[in-house]
Order: sequence, then C-alpha cells, then structure tokens
Amino acid sequence: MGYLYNTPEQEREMLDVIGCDNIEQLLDQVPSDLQLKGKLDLPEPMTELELQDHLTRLAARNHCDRVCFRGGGAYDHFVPAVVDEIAGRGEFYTAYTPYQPEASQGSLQAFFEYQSLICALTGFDVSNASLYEGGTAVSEAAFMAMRVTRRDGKILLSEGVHPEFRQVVETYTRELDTEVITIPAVNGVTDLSRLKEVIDDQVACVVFQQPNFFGCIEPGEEICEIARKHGALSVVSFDPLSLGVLKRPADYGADIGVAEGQSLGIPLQFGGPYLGILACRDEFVRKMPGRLISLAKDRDGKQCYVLGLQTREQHIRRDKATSNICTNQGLLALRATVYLSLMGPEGLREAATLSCQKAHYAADRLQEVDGLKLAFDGPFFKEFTLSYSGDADELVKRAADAGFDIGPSLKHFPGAPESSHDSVLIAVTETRSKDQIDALVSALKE
Amino acid sequence: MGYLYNTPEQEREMLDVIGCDNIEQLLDQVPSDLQLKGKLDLPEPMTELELQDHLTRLAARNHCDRVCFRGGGAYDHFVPAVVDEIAGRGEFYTAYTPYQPEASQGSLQAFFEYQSLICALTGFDVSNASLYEGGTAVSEAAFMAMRVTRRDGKILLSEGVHPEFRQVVETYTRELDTEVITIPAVNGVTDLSRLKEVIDDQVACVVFQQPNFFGCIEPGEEICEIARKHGALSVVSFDPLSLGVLKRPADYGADIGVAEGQSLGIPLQFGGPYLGILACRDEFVRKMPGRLISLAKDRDGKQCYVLGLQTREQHIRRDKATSNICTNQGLLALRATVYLSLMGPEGLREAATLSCQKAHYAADRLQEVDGLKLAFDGPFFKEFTLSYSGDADELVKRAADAGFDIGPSLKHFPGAPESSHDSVLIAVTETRSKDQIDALVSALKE
Amino acid sequence: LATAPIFELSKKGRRAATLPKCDVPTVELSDLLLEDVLATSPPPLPELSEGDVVRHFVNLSTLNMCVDTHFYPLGSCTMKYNPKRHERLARLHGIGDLHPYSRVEDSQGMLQILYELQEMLGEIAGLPAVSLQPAAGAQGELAALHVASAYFADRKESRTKVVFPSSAHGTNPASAALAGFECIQLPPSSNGLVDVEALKNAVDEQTAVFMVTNPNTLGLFEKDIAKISSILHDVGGLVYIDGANMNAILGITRPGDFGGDMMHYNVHKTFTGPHGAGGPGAGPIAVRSFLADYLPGPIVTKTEKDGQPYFELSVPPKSIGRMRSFFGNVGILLRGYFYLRTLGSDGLRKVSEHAILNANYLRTRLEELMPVPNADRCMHEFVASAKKLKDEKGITAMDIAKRLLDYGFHAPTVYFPLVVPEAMMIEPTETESKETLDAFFETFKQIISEESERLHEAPESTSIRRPDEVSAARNPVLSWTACVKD
Amino acid sequence: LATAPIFELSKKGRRAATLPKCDVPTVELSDLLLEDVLATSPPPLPELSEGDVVRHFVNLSTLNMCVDTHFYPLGSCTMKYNPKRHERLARLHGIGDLHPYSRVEDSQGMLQILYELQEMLGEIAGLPAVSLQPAAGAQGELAALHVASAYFADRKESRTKVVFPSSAHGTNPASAALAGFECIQLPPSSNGLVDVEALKNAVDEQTAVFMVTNPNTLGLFEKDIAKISSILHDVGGLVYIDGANMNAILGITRPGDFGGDMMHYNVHKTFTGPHGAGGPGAGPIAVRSFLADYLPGPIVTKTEKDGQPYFELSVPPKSIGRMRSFFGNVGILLRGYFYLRTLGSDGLRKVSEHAILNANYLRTRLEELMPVPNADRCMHEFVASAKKLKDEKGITAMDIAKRLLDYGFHAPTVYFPLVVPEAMMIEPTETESKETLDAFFETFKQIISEESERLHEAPESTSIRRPDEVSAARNPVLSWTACVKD
Repeated sequence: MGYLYNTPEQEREMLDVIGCDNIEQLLDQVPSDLQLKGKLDLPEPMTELELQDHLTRLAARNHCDRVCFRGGGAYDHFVPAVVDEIAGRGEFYTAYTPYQPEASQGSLQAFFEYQSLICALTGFDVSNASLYEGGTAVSEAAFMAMRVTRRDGKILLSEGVHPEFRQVVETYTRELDTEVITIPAVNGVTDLSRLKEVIDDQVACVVFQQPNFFGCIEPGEEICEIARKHGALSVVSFDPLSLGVLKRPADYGADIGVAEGQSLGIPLQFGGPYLGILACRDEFVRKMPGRLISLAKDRDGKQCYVLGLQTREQHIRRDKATSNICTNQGLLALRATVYLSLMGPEGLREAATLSCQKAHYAADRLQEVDGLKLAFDGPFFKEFTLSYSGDADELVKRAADAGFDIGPSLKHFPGAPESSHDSVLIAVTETRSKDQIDALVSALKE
Repeated sequence: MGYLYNTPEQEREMLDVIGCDNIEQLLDQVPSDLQLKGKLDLPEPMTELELQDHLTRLAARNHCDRVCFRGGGAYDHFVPAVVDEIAGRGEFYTAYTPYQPEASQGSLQAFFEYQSLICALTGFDVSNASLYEGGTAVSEAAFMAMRVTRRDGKILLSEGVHPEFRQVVETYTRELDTEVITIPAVNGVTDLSRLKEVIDDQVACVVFQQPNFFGCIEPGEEICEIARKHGALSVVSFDPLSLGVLKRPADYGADIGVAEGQSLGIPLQFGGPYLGILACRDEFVRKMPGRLISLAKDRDGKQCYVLGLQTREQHIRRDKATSNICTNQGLLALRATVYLSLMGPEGLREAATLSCQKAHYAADRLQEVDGLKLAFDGPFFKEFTLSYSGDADELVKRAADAGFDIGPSLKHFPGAPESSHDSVLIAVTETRSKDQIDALVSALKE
Repeated sequence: LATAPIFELSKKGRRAATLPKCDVPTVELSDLLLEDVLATSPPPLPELSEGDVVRHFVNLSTLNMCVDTHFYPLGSCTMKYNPKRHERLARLHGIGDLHPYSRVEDSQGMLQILYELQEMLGEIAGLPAVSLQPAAGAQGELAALHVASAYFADRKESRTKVVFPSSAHGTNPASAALAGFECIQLPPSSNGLVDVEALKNAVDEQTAVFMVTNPNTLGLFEKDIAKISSILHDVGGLVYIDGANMNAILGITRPGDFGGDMMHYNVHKTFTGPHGAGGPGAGPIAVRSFLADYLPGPIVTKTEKDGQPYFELSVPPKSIGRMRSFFGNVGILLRGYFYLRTLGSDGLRKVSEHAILNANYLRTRLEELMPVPNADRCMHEFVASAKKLKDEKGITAMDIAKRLLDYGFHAPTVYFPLVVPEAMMIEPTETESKETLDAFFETFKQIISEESERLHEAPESTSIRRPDEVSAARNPVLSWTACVKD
Repeated sequence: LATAPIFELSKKGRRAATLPKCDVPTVELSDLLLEDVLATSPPPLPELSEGDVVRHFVNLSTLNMCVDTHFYPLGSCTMKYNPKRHERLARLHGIGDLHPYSRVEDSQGMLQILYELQEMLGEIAGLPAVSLQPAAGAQGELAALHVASAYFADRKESRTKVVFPSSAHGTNPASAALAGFECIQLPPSSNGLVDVEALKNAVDEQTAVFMVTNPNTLGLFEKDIAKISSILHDVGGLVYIDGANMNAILGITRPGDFGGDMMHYNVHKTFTGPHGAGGPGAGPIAVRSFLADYLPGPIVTKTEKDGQPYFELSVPPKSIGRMRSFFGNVGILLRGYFYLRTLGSDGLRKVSEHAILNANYLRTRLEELMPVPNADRCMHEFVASAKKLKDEKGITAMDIAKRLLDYGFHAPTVYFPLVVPEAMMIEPTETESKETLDAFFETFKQIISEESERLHEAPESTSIRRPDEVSAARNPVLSWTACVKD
C-alpha cells in the first residue's frame, strides 16, 4: 500500500508546469553515479489487514498476560481512559513544535499547565516543558549544575541512582575532564560518611534518587545539606507518584529535581517514549536546558502562551546553547498533565498510599517463603529488594512459570555489586490486589 | 466512584439560593408514600481500575480468538483504523440530534454524505439517514410500501430473507390485518412459480434478500418484474459489501433497497448497534420513514445542511407520522460514511472480489471432507450453506475445538424447514487467508 | 477545502484503502456468478486519499458542539458527560468483537453482563421483568404496546385506545398508532400536570394503556400518579411510564412503586450511552411479572451448570416476537452496565439528587429573567417561557437559543412541550458545576439585554448562519447527485 | 470557561479519579516510612471533575492547527500524514504494555520487530550498523559524535574539531559542543551548496567530523557530496549526514553510497511517527561497519535456538555506553516499522519521488510571486525569499506566515536557514494533493496583493493575535504560581 495523493494524470499536469518530462528528470539533481542502482532490499509491502495480522502474531510472542510485580524504573500503574482519549486527539499528536503561537495555543497552554503542575508536585518554582526520559534528565541536571556552580571537576552519583541513569551520565561526560564518582550504597542507601569524605569544592552536584533504585528511602534532607555545605547543588531523581505521600524535593532542600515520569499515565511500551522531568528554583532558570513555555500577552492584551527564553536554545545560541535538546516530549508531557489533573491531590495520595501499603503487605508475605528475605532493613515505598538463597534468575523463572512477572534481577545491571547478585526487585502498584499478592506467595512456596 | 461536580460547599450555596435547607426538601415533590424506602439493591460500586479488571475477566470468558467463518447476517469484515479514529471523536459521539443546525454542521454534512454514498452504492435517488438495523429496515420498507401502494392486505416475504428479519416483520404487523405470507425457497432460492401463484392486487410488496440468507444469489430482476406486474413494490434486502461486484438494486428494478450495514466498518459487538439502510426512488420520498438531511442555504446564501422534510416525523405529525423512529443510527451511519470514503469504488470491488473468491475456494475445499457438501447448486457470493451427514451442532463443535468458528446451524432459527436441520452457514470474508481455510479443512478431515 | 462535500474531493484514480492480493486460486467472477447479476463497473463512490478522508472528517467534527466541548442543556435529552472509560471497555477484545451467533458456551462473560443489567434495570424500575432488545426508546414504547395487546388478547379483552397527556413526546402517539391503537390526547391542564378528572372521563373498558412521562416534560413530578394508576387499573388498563426522564428519580422513587406497569429506559440518556449525533440508543423495557411472558426476546436467563452459574438465551413463552435481529444494541447496553456498576445504589441516587439540585438552582436564578410557569420547584429540568420577552421586546425563544451558540453554549430545547408558549426546556444534568450554571445565567442575562435586531440575526460566530429551512422543506435536496443535477 | 487555566477550574473537594479501597491490612504510613520524609499534605494539584478535565483539554486541542486538520508545510519538519493504523497497532496488547525488563524469551515478537527495523534502516542508509537507542535526532547526532570520538581515541588520534556549513541545523553545533568538540562553521557560499574549496581549507588532521544535511536545508542536493566525502576521508575525518531531509532520497540514493560514514534518522519526520506537538521523536543512527563496535546499546542481534530465529539484546564490544535508560523510544520506532513494512522498496521510493514532485510543482508556481534563490530545481523542499516584497511593499516573511493562518494554512518555517534573507522554507510532503498546493498558491497570491497594514496585523481569526514575545522573554512567567504571584 502507499500514501500517494496525486493521480497519474495530475502527475503529468504537474510535470508540465515544472517543465519536466518525467520524475526521473527531477532526480537528476542527484549525480547519476550516486543514484541507487536497483531497489532497496526491503520486505514486500503489506496492506493494513496483512500488517494487522502480522502484528497480532508478533504481539502474541510477547508475554504480557502475567500479573506484573516488575519494577526497576518502569511500573504498571493505572492509566485512566481519559488520558488515552486526550492524547489520542489528532490536534495534539499531529501538531508540531508551537513555532506559530497563534495556531498552537492548545499545546502551549497544555505545556504551561504541565510546568505548573510539576511545580505544584515538586515545590520548585520552575519546570521545563520536559526532556527525553529519566536518564538524560539526570545528565542534563548534572550539566546544569556545572553551569550554575561553574565547577566542572566532579559529579557525585549515589549508587542508589538507577544504574542506567548513571550509565547515561557516564556517556554524556565521556569527552569531558569531569570526574564522575559513585558514592556506594550501604544497606541499600547512600553511604553518607563516604559522601562526606569525597565531597569537596570541585563537586558540581550530588545526585541521589528517592526512593532509590533498590526501593529504599534515602536520607534526602541530609544529602542536600551536605551538598549545600560544600557549595554543590543537590539533584534528586524522584518518583513522581511517590509525592502523593512523600515530602516534595524542594521542601527538603533539593536544588534540582529530575524524574522519570512514566508513572504519570504513560504506557510501558518496552521502555519508551517516556518523560524526563526537570524542575528547579527560580534563580537557575536561565541555566536550564530544554524548552520553556511562558505566559504572555497578545497585541490586544489577551493572555496567551509562547515559547519562552529561546535565547538559551540551540537554534539561536547554536554551540553555546544550554543543551542540544531541541524538542520536548510533548505528547508525554500532555499525558502527565491530564493524569495529574484527573488525580488531584487526593487521587495522587490514594494511589501512592495504596502502592505503599500493598508493597509492604507483599514484602511481609514474601518473607514467609523459604529462602526469601528483604535485602535491606530500611524503609521503602512501593518497591523493595528481595534476596534469595538460590539463583535470582531461577526465582524469576519460577514466578513466570506460575504466571507472575517479578524482577529484574539486579545482577543484570552492569556494575552491580557482587553482593546484589542474589537479589531481585519487586514492585507493587495500586493495580495489584491482595489476591494476586497471595497467589504469588503461594506459587513461590510450592 | 461517581460523577459529581458540585462540592458540599457549593451544594450549600445553591440550596441557599433555591431557598431549601437540604436536597431532601427538593425531593418533596415526590409524595412521601411513593418515595423508595431504603436503597436500591444494586451491586457495590467499582472504581475504574476495578471495573477494568472485572471486564477483563468477563471478556476472557467470551471466546473470540478462533478463526471466524461465522455468518448469518453479521460478518468479520475488516474495519480500517481510520473508521475508529473518526467515530471516536467526542465531537461526533457526544453530540445529539442536530436540532441547532448552526452548531451541528459536522454531523449534518456527514449524514448528507452518508445519504449520497448510499445512493451511489445502490443506484437509488434517495436514502434516509439510517434506521436501527436490517430487520426493522425491512419492516419499515414494508410499511412504506403499504403507504405508497395504498394496499394493506398482504406482504410477501421470501424464505430467503433472514429469518430474524422475517420475525421482526411478523411482530411489527401483529396488530394489523395485513397478511404476511412466506414464499418458500426451493434449492436455496425463492420459488418463483409459487410467488407468481400467490401474488395478487392486494400485495403491497415482495421482499427478498440478495444474496439471501442461505448465501444464494436470487433471481432479483425477475422478482422485481413479477412485483411490478402486479402493482406491488419490490423490496430487496441487500449486502452492501456485495455491491462491489453485484449489480445495484436500482439497476435491476428494485423499488426500495434496505440493508443491514454492519459490513461497512461496524464491529460485531454481539449484534448491535448496527445500521439499517433504506433507499428508494425519488417519487416515494414523502412516504419514507426516518430522518432526512437536506442541502439548504443559510441567510447569507452559504451552502449548509438541515434536517429535511420533518413534517413526516412524529414530533410534528405525532400519530400520523410515517414511523415512530425518532433518531437515526448517527454514529453507525458515520462509520459507514468513513468506510465507503476509504474504500472507494476499487476498494469495495476488491473487498467483494476477495470475499467471493475465498468463499468459493473454501466451498471447494470443504467438500473434500467426508459428509460435507454444498446444500444448494446455485451461485453464491461470500457465504454458503453446507449440509452435513451428521448433527450440525456437532460439526460446529468440532470446528470450535480445533480453533474455528463456523455456523450458525440453521436449525436454531425458528421456522427453519426440517430439511435445513443438518446445515450450517459458512461465511468467508476478505480477512481470511488461504492458510486458515486449508487449516479448517484439515481440522474437519480429522 | 477539507470540508467541501466529499464527492468534490474525489479524483479519479486515487486510493485510500488497499486490500491484500488474493492468495487463493482465482476464477473469473462471471464463472462464479451469473453474468447478469454482476455490475459492469463498481459503484461510483468518491476516490480519495486516506489523509484527505481523515482531514475531511476531522474538520467536519469541529463544526459540531458536543458535550465534550460545551454545556449542552438540551431539555429532555439528558446530555450528561459520557465517561471515556466506557469507550475503552466497550472495545475490549472479547467484548467488542463477539459475534452475535457465538455459541452460548462461548459467550458466558457477555451473557453474565446482560443478565446483571436486566436485574439492575428491573430493580431500578421496580418492575422485575426486563427485555433488553429494543433499539431505542421509541422501539421500547412500541414493544411495550405490543406486550399490552398480547396480554389483553390473551385475556380476550378488546381494548383499542391509548391515552396520553398533551405534553407527551411525539413518539408516544406515533408508537401507539403503529401498534394499531387509536390515540386519545387529554386536553392541556392548567397546572402542567395530568388532569385527573379529564383522565377519568377519557378512560373506559376500551382503554388499553395510559402513557405518561414522569417526571413529565415540564420537569414536574406527577404527584397524583398513584391515583392516576388506580384509575387505569380500575378500568382494567395498564400504565406505561415513558422513561425519558428517569434521570430525575433514580433510587428516589420507582415506576413500579408508583403504579406503572411497563416502562422503557433510554440508556443513552440516563445511563451515559453517548448520543452519537442522533443514535444509537438502547430502549430496554421493564414490566410487571404478569406481563413477563409476553416480552420480546431473547432474554438472558440464569441457571446452573457444574455448580456454577450458567447463562442462557431464551424466548418468553408468549413472546410478542422479535423487535429486531440479533440480541439488541449491546454496545450501548454495555455502557449502561459500566455506569451502573461504577455508581451503585448511593451513587445512582446522588445522580438524581444533583440533577435536581442543578435544575432548581438554574431555575431559581433564571426566573429573575424569564417566568417558569407551573410551579416553584422542578425535578431534573424545567421549561421557561420567553412569551413575555416576545410580547415586550420582540425576542423569541429561538432568538435566545441562537444567540447562546455565539456565547459558547448549546441551546436548550425550544418550542417543546407544545403546552408552554415560547418554551425553553432546560436540563442541566448533574455533570455540570455551579460555575457553569452561573456562567450560563450571566450569558442569558446579557443576551436579553441586547438589541432585539442583533438577536434576530444570531448566531454570528458559527460556521453558518440561520438556514432557510422553509425552502429546504419545499425543495429538498437529499443527495450529492440531486445537488449536482440542480 | 473551559479553556481557563486549569488551576482556575479547581474547586476544593472535587474529585475526578477514585481509587479502590485498600484490600490489604493497612498500617499507619508513619509506621512504614519515617515521619520526616512524609509530606504533611498532598501536593497542591488542582481539584477537578472528570468531565471538566475532558472539556478543558478537548477545547484546548481545538486551538491547534495540525496535520489532521490543515496543510502544514513547515520546512525541515516533514509534516506528512500520520497513518491511523499505526496508532491502533502501537496500542496492541502485547506491544503497548510490554515491560522494558521483560525477559528476552518473553519479548521475541518485539525484538523481532526491532531487529527487522535495524536491518531496514541499515539498508536504506547504506550503512549497515544501526542503533535504535537515541531518543531524537539531536540525541542521534550526539551519539554519533561520541562514536566518532571513541573511534579516534581507539586509533589514538586526537581530533578536536567538527565542521559544518552555515546552513546547518542549530542542533549540529550544539551537539558537537556537548560532545566536547570545537565547532567550525564554514562561511556562507554563493550557490547554497557547500563550498568545496572553503571546506578544503577548513579541514585538517584535527578534524574529526564534517556534519552535513543532504539534501541541505535549502532543499538542494549537495552534488559534490562525493568529493566532499573524499576531502574528509583524505584527512582521516568522518562524514556525518544529518538525516532530517531523508524524505527526499529514500530508495534514490543512500548516505553510505555518497560517502557518509554516520547518520541519524528522524523517525517522526521521515517515517510518520507523529510529531506530538513537539515530541516524542526517535533518532536511530546508522554507521559504517568499522564504527559498529562503538554504537550505543543495547542493540538487537539475531541468533538461532532450536532451529528457529531467536533474538537477543547485546551491547557492542567498545560501546560508548547508554544514551538513555531502557531500549529506546520504542513507541515511535514501531510506527516507523509499520510504515516501512507497508511501503516496501517501491512504495518508499515513490514517497521521495512525490515529495520532490510536490515541492518542485509548488516551487515553480510560487516563483511567479517570490524568488526562490539558488537553483531552478529543488528536492523535497525549497526556500523562497520575501526580501523583494519587504523592500518594495514592506511585507515580511512573518507577515505572510501569519496571514496564511487566517486562510487555514499552517505557516512555512520562516527565517531559517539564516543564509536566505526573509526565508520561507516550504516542505509540502508527498501526502498533499495538487488541489491543496494550488489552493495554497492562490492564497499566497491573494495575500501578497493585500494591504501591507492588514498583513502586519495578521492573524485576525486565530484564538489570539500576535503575542508580545519580547516582553515575555524579558519577564518570563513560567508557572501558574508565578502567574498568581504577579
């Protein structure tokens, strides 16, 4: 099939106007020795019906029917139908960057509301209009901290930060002289004494995650305090849904908050597109990467919305831009906006509370199973690390065979400490029921 | 959960304005002895998440994963994604009857286009904006024929008309003196000699189906001719998709064409809502039931669309209306409109041709199976009747156990002739592949 | 360009849909089908590209006002919010794609849903026997009237008349006539309610059914409904409740408890089946037990199999027959089921309480501007009269309705019911907030302060201005071909 | 009302979402989590009803122009029709709900798709090694520049410079700077193409990469690209092809065949991933075999298991590392996969042929009205200049752009590339018909005949008029709280 609009007759008419005999003549612009001889070697085309059959068959080879207790940074939270309905409107998903504000007030206002909701959620003064996802958000925050502090010597990353986020920082900084230092986790949380030892006046920022990759609650306030004392910024990678019950990053002293926003109404879709959140205090705004939407007035004095502070961006500043990112994750920011609007304070509190209560029930019950115990003593939110007396992958497989997805096993993350190789993550969201938790426990007891 | 908009505080403010202490006082309008004591006995409410889990469980108890060769008036034709996208727009599905044309040009134009497309499809001059479904469309056509011919003595229905459509006519006419006479089918098609015997000048119309319920092609032109000779109208219930290859009803002389429009982009959804199509020649327009959209001019002379010929309808004519139907099947008419716009002449021809070719391949191959043979000799389109040497239901069950839905068995239709009790319908649409047909044959051979 | 008639967008040779190549051995169609039934060319449908189809219909959609975009207080139509979750769930695999002739053992999930819906609708009505078959309210009326006929025929009673008040929906007499009854309309009453004395005089042993909407089309509860029912029952007749206004009484009072013998629901009004720009609806009926045997079928019955509940389809023993093919408008019934399962009894009662609260609030405020005849309270809707404005300033109900469109409000129902001059029938529903009602009131106030000349010209800002409906009725153009001919 | 800022629609105590009751034994949160990490109250999000949320966002959506509603010839952005079937398929159960850490054995369908996509992208590029990881074109650039660094580091070469023409997209220098390179911009050339002599002078053994868009941002094919590549290769540098304009050359010529060593795709441009009002995109990169080991990972590899193809994830041996968490922007990649599978090689070539046909047709017609500097042919887009109009009549490119909105056309890209004064960069794409292009031309003609005063005031008919962007930049208000404070 194809998507051609002009009929052969129209093609003829158009070529006449152009003054060509055929389309081949138009292709003369490409030197003939560079033109492809023959055809691309691609599979035969399919019609819509054939494609749908093909996809249905492939989809059946992915296993999504198990009860999901899987975590590691992407979660099976509930996505209300309204989110899909709004994000499914062509007016949003087939528009582009709002270069013409007069024809884009829908997106612009939605993104302004996104920024405002993220500010309300985090306590920060300002949020950008989104970044790619959590890992790049951490990197962008680290670069931003270097600009703010004018320090590019060191970045400290807690081992509690998602290992893939840390890998992204490693990649982004690979051509810089900046030293990226990992502060180990002890008993599942950032080792504060090690942090205090390492930190000095070359450190641009201290990055930690709350709750961290192991599910544990970090001593956030103390980490921020330590950073502040040394003139470094504190960057926290938070779980947005957890803010239904946990203190907001700005309220415990963080300078920059970043997040993977997938839990705010975004489907799992094998890892992306997701949503990178970045918010901070007012004073850093001109050092912020990414797009910003600003309130403005039109010629008649009517309130409206425009792309703001574009002088930070690469189409104006080119190699001096705050970042090379040139879009936001518009459709995902829209999903988060609709999600947060639907949830409101009470809905978010309930979703967070349910996730937390069910996770604790699951943790209690799972420890009844021989060979399973909580890897760490400290408090956790909706996810926890379970250590197993045998091979962690074998545990995941046993669960899978019984109809449950758990994990991932920690040993699959590069640089995972040896001590974590017997461990798996278990995440419990508001979508899980007591019956499902009990059934998982029973299955693992067998 | 619920859908309340006013907060308790607003409720208070509103009651103050009304001059009531509480909502109970507003309910005083209902005499207290008529008020319900206690609560309705309904299941406990569910949240969206719970409802989705509940429905997912119930859906799993319906078997829809088999390869579908099922027919009998509802077919597994392909529904292009564009149809769902358009019909899923709130602007269409949350609007109502276009009483205010200035605020409803979207629906009005779409329905005008529906009428125009049905005219192009059938060859008739005029189509209404749709009726409930195929069975009531047949009844409405019969009533219309009585008004046109001023005859209410007899209606002749071919046995080839869907038995449920015939039942609907029986119900609609039960309080009238009109005699509903069934003309039997012989070798799967209307018995013309019997028809000629029965028809007289009291007959308002002769109703037949093309292709008929057994899948067979009727001698449509001859039936229309016989009706015309006796001053009766010919009413044909056609398969709209078949008109990709078959002659149009108006072109072979039918006076009124009606149809079940499900094959035009409407999902199966256990039988409804579907689409009743009714079209006819210009001269009958004022006797037509149902809504009609007309082209008009607005005050500035701009072309627009309005509800037309409303004087036929029940909100003006009340008990003298042409019908009691007071809506159309707007959203389904929209689906058909989008479907036909996408298919165009060539697409419709291809879909019809593929269905026809595959049905014939399937019929040939199925007759390789011991005990299976075509019940009738004549030509068929996409569906055919297979007679079986054993119990028809047992054949359906064998197919089901092997992963195929066939049928229905004819014996389940009230009034089915004894001779059909060993028979099942097999329908093959463009969505079936050779592999699936071959697999069905193999399964039944075992 | 995009909203030009779709036939004008056509260009010979363009294609949107493409179908797979044929994978079975092919035969000439003329060998499969007789030459004389084959068309010589496919039907002259327009030829379009896929993107043009999308752009055309998306642009058309934006010419509509709808509940998703605007306050839509169209009286008698209950334009409430249609939950998006219902749309998602109705499409579920196993639900949206179930064939109507699926075997009973293959449809247990669906049959359970439909059985539970029957039970819930019976409970809400106080009328235990339910048929889900009718495709719309009007078909529900017709079905119930046939049930009444069959019942009386069974009792060898010859009853030929159906009586209804003058404020009745037009479908009531239309359905009665279609079912072969003689229609008797009561004279208008002074207080907007059924005149009990007039009714007494109108009914006798020839009366089959009295059809009444309660609350009625003025938004008033027929307080004498118990007495009315007795009058009918005393002459051996039946009382039919038109359920169009059920949104006012859910969990507060029940048709079966106030004397109704039969009723229909409008699932698309009361239970959020979306209105679909005019349909589909669903019009299930509920009746007293003694009428159960006459219901149209199939209906769902519950039995047991291997100790588990098992659902079957059955036709009542003296059924009037089918009203339509297949089971019913299942897609719409499902949305009603979803709604009822999410609300429960408390939630359902709250729906009506807040529908009444909103209507009374708006009524009280609007009464400052326009009289609302007949009572100082209403149920879920009310009918204001622009007669005084017309007499004094020349502003008609239609003028106000049209001008409301300019301000971003859909118009109320106008000129119905016929018993109120310059009627404006306003039904806010429970899914609107005080803020919206206040904004509507302020707009109303603004409008009636405007120059009447401007109002006669309204609307100004819609995609078209007032159409000339008279000449369209005189000279209807009903299809593209007809239009091109002209 | 509905489009008021969402915080203004809030009313304390309103609820949209409701969550289930807790079905596990509950414990005080302060017993589960330390008191000092708990918030004393939930975040101050607005409180809304569900219907108000829907009405708000549906109304907002109608304030956008988009491909589904309007011709959107935004140059460099390839605003082509986004097939609806892709949206349906991307949501399929088993596709849309697959967890990123699904085990490899549980993701074979998805991995097969992604593997096939890698293969197809490699074939189209003529560069066999592909990583699907980058989240957008700009991230693809960055990834490729890191690949180049790693490659040179491996070869112990110290190369610090990235060179690009003055017409380059702003992301090119921004990415190069972020990857630690020094940016060297070539001076503007007289014919819109890379000045080969200037390039020769600019490159040396310090040059790591030359970044070039081909066709370039003027819509011209760099006819000397083979020579350009040789120049780079002669000094040991690499050629990077910015794939933003791939829509012009699909199946006609391949970056790998004309000398490119690395490139990125914009799946949301070339392969119909919808633009989402600014994202998400996907920016997979393709490189020559000798660079494969440095690609970011994971990538999908194909092996065998039990005689069947089996797909696995692996990280290239000398990988630069991850560009992001998880696999990539799979949702967008899927749409690219669907597109390629439906088009095949002939269909794909037709895409570019018709993109070129449409651009040249519109170019030829518009040239009557405005000069199109630099050549008498273009590839898939062209850049007209309003300079003459500005000089003669005071009409700027911006005026025309704004006025087009009034006539129902989205504006072209204006004032880019910087090398053309009063630039209007027009890319019709192949998914528009001659009728649309003709209507656009007629409108253009109409506009330049209008009074310049009126054009300065345009647009007139949009929901807002021209915003005061200067004061917004001086005094940005970036959140509701900030706005309320003001």
